[in-house]
Amino acid sequence: MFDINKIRSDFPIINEKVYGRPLIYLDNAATTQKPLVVLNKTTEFYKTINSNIHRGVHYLSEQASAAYENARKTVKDFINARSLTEVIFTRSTTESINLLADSFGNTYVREGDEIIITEMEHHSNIVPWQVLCERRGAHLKIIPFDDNGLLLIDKLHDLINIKTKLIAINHVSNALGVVNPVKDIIRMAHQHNIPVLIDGAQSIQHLPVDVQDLDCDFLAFSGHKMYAETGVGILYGKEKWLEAMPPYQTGGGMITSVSFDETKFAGLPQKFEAGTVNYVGAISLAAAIEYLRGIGMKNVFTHEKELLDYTVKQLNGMDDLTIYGNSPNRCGTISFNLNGIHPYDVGMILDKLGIAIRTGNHCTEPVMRHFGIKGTIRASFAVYNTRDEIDVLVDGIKKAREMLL
Amino acid sequence: MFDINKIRSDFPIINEKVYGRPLIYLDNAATTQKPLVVLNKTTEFYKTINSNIHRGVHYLSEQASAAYENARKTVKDFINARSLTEVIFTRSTTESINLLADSFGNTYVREGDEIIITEMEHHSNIVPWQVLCERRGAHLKIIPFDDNGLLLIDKLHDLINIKTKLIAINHVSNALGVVNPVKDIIRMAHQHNIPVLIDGAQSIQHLPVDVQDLDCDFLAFSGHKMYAETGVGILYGKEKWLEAMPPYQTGGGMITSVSFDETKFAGLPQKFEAGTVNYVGAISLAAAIEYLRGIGMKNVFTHEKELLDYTVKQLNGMDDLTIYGNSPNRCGTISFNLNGIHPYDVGMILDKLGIAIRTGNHCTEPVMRHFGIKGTIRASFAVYNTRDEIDVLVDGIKKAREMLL
Amino acid sequence: MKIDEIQFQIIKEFAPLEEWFEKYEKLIDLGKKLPVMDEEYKTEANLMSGCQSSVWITSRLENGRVIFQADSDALIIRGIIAILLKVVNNQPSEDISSMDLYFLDTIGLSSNLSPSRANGLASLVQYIKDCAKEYLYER
Amino acid sequence: MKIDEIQFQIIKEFAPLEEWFEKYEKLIDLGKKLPVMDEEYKTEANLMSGCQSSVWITSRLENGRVIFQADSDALIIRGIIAILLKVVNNQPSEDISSMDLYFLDTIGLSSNLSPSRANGLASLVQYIKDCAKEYLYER
Ligand SMILES: Cc1ncc(COP(=O)(O)O)c(C=O)c1O
Ligand SMILES: Cc1ncc(COP(=O)(O)O)c(C=O)c1O
Repeated sequence: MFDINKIRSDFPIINEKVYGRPLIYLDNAATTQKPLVVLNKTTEFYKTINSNIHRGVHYLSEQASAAYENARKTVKDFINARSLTEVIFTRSTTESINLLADSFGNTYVREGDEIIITEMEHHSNIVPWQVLCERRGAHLKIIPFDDNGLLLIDKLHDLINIKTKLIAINHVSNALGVVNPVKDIIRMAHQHNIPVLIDGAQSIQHLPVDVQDLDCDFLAFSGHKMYAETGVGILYGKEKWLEAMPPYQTGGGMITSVSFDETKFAGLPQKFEAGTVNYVGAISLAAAIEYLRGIGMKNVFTHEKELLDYTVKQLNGMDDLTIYGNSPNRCGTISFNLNGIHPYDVGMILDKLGIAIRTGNHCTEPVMRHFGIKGTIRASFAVYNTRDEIDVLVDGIKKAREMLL
Repeated sequence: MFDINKIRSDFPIINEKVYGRPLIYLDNAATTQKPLVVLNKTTEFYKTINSNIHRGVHYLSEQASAAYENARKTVKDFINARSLTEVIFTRSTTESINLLADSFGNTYVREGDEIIITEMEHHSNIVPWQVLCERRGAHLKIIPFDDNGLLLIDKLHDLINIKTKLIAINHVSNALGVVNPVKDIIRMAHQHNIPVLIDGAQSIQHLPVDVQDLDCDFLAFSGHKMYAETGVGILYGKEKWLEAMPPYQTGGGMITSVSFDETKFAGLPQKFEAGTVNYVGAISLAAAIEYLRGIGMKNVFTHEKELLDYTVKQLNGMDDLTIYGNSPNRCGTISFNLNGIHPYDVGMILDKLGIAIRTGNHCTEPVMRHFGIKGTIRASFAVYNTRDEIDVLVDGIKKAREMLL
Repeated sequence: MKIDEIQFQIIKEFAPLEEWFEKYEKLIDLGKKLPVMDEEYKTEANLMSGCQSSVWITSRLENGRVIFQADSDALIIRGIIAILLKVVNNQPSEDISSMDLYFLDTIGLSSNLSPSRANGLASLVQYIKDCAKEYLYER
Repeated sequence: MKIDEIQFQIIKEFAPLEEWFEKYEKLIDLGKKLPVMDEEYKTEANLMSGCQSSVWITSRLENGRVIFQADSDALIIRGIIAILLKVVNNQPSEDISSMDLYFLDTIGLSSNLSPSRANGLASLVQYIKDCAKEYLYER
């Protein structure tokens, strides 16, 4: 059963006040808040068994290592990876993508090759590929989207060719909330033996993501956007790819032997985890996943879908308001503008009303360019948000318009 | 005043039991425990002002950004950097060194060039340079040390030449506890205009480190080894170098504009902080620094020096025990073996006595090779350790010898 | 009027506006009245970094006094610019370069000028001071 | 004796040893008695990964039964190897490949076999099973 009151009581910050008003936190695509169980888990860990993982002979190290490896198992189960070796702990989505661009890119991408992304990627899924392409003399190809935020999949047919080495695409757009048809894209790509990276930074917290069902080759996401603490992310990769890829960062923990003449690297997953990883971050991610599982991802999805639909309905009822990306398939996020009004002005007024939304380009400048705008007002939802909060938001927008026009 | 009882009460885990015995935690070089003020700081942050930093229009984001940038200021003051732009938040020492090897290495190191490290570096300060050298066709040169763990500085004269592009050297050896004469080395290097990276992973928590006094060009260290939470580290670099170096990881937050034709990178320090950084990690690092300052780094140094001297005295009194690295200038760490006994056996027995020490090669295989051994028993100290704990350790070693001989 | 006198006057003007929305309404009003900058001056060179909203500024020296012209694409920012200019425009460069803009704190606007707001205002204030200093050296 | 009978016997042997150091003394004793492996077998190929201590193992099939020889450079690990070999040596490959080594838990040694201990024992047990399975297919 989905008990919103229970859920809201799990998040201490949700009951805070801002300028004397109840906080309405609708900036969840930037980062989510953390339930007490997550905070308690890590604090308890530090208070009782903290110790550096692996290679320790003593009890604490053994406990800490087990907790860390259990966290990997929790992630594996959550995304339904085939094996533990397919789950790499990183710092964030951004690092996961940089790892891939470096390790996969340097191995498989040669001069004249091509990498396909979409027009609606987050900068973190654009720039690493740009840098790679520049370094290797390869080319970046773009799948465009239409004004409803729908990818022009037909164009993908034209873009794919023998030189295509990878397709990197977000599952859910952080700027528009559009859910992309990644399964279709993956199927199409695999017909040409092209691997696909899914940027799951905005899907993993909103809907069930099953890497075997999607059949994606890589999946990247961040803990901090799915109720875990900051500083931990995941790169999932099919074993065959990860096996073939060279290490990214190097140092302690990812080697089997080091000498000045020759260094041998460890197997998966250690090969990609150099130095002391953020093992407490990993444990917090596992705790967040347990929390989500307790609620059930389907319930999460349904609740947030309902919120989004309600918001769309309310905003559609307003004059002089433009919603960007009217795809029927959306989740978690909605972007809009009051016509003729700068989003930052609206944001400043909503702020004073205790409403935390984000304004700006959301690290997706090409999306803004598509619509010929500088930025949008973005409201993004989490499991603890309510219709009442949407009502406050809508009233706030009306108030802002009144003041600004 | 240095009040050990007060300090011990600050660290909840210190009063835990292991196998029914009081925990004696002497594995601090691997990671330190965390004082309550640090844990409370981050928990409080999550409960009241958590929000993604920068570019936010709302109150929480403003608060969180300010806290993050204040953390940078705290680090800057702690190491006496000239400016905030010289302080880069990373994941760890390992990542800091990888960043440097990639960004500095790709810019300044060409075929035939040379990089100098020492025989006593941690793998994290060896392998990134090996990989760089292999990629660029450059060569790694090694400053050896003698059986007392003293670097043969004279050899450095011979190694330095026109092709030398960087010297990377640890301040304090994590395997031997030896304090290296980094100031002399830096002076010598600068006479030839060669920049120097100090791996401060084992010095920053034990002694005052002043980058202007040392005049080092780069300094790397990890938060988790200096009482902060996991997943945060620092790369300090002189502005002139950091300005000239290209970005390492790319993505959101480190750009000023992105288009498919051209992307412009932000200035320092953002240029090196791609994606969502571990901002709560940074805040925990600042809290840890405040804690250390409250005690005073000189007091920390004196206390730990006393502990080390006492341990040396006790161990010197034992037959059939070899201490590695009898340099007069040591701090924080001591490595030894019971002659003819495998360190792991000793570790297993100490473990059962509640004593957490580390055995193995400590990610310094070349050091082990130097002494012709597979590993050592390493005890490493923190501000909360006491003479009584050393006594328990010494009794434990005696007990282990008794059982194993 | 000298810089501090103008600050005093602004503080007095804002004092009766206790509620945030009264203040914002005043800023919006001031923003609407701020003369629009000629498009030709809205160049990359005159743009202050700030990814949330854009702020442009130009300056010139006339008889030892600095004349600023500034604009923004966001209305409330224009309002803040308007009062800033009231304070610094037509002042001697030495006064500007050494001024302490305490009125921002007093009327509760200082948080809008913090660098992390990324609205360009922090860079604007920095620009104003730097620019006054430069004119000082030039003389 | 079958694998489970031997496990039962070992559990009985360890039962009186309540204190950890009694157990460890027994392991050390067993470790000292374990025959030393010929240096020629201590090859890279026979080495189990484990950076804390080294473990070597070889095996051969004789009349459908697997004969293992194993060694370590650490004494207590040798002791654990000694009991492990007691259980699996000279057993039919099908029994080994499907065995459940529950005695390790019962006598409180299982934590020593966890992969993160990096002492090579976890790989050793894996090797023993894999190897028995291979012999099974070969037949
Ligand atoms: C001297 C030295 N350098 C580098 C490192 C690597 O630090 P981290 O694992 O936190 O990246 C360590 C940690 O053991 C160390 O002792
Ligand atoms: C779709 C998408 N990809 C990547 C990222 C980058 O995530 P992080 O900043 O956690 O690395 C984000 C975060 O905003 C995102 O929304």
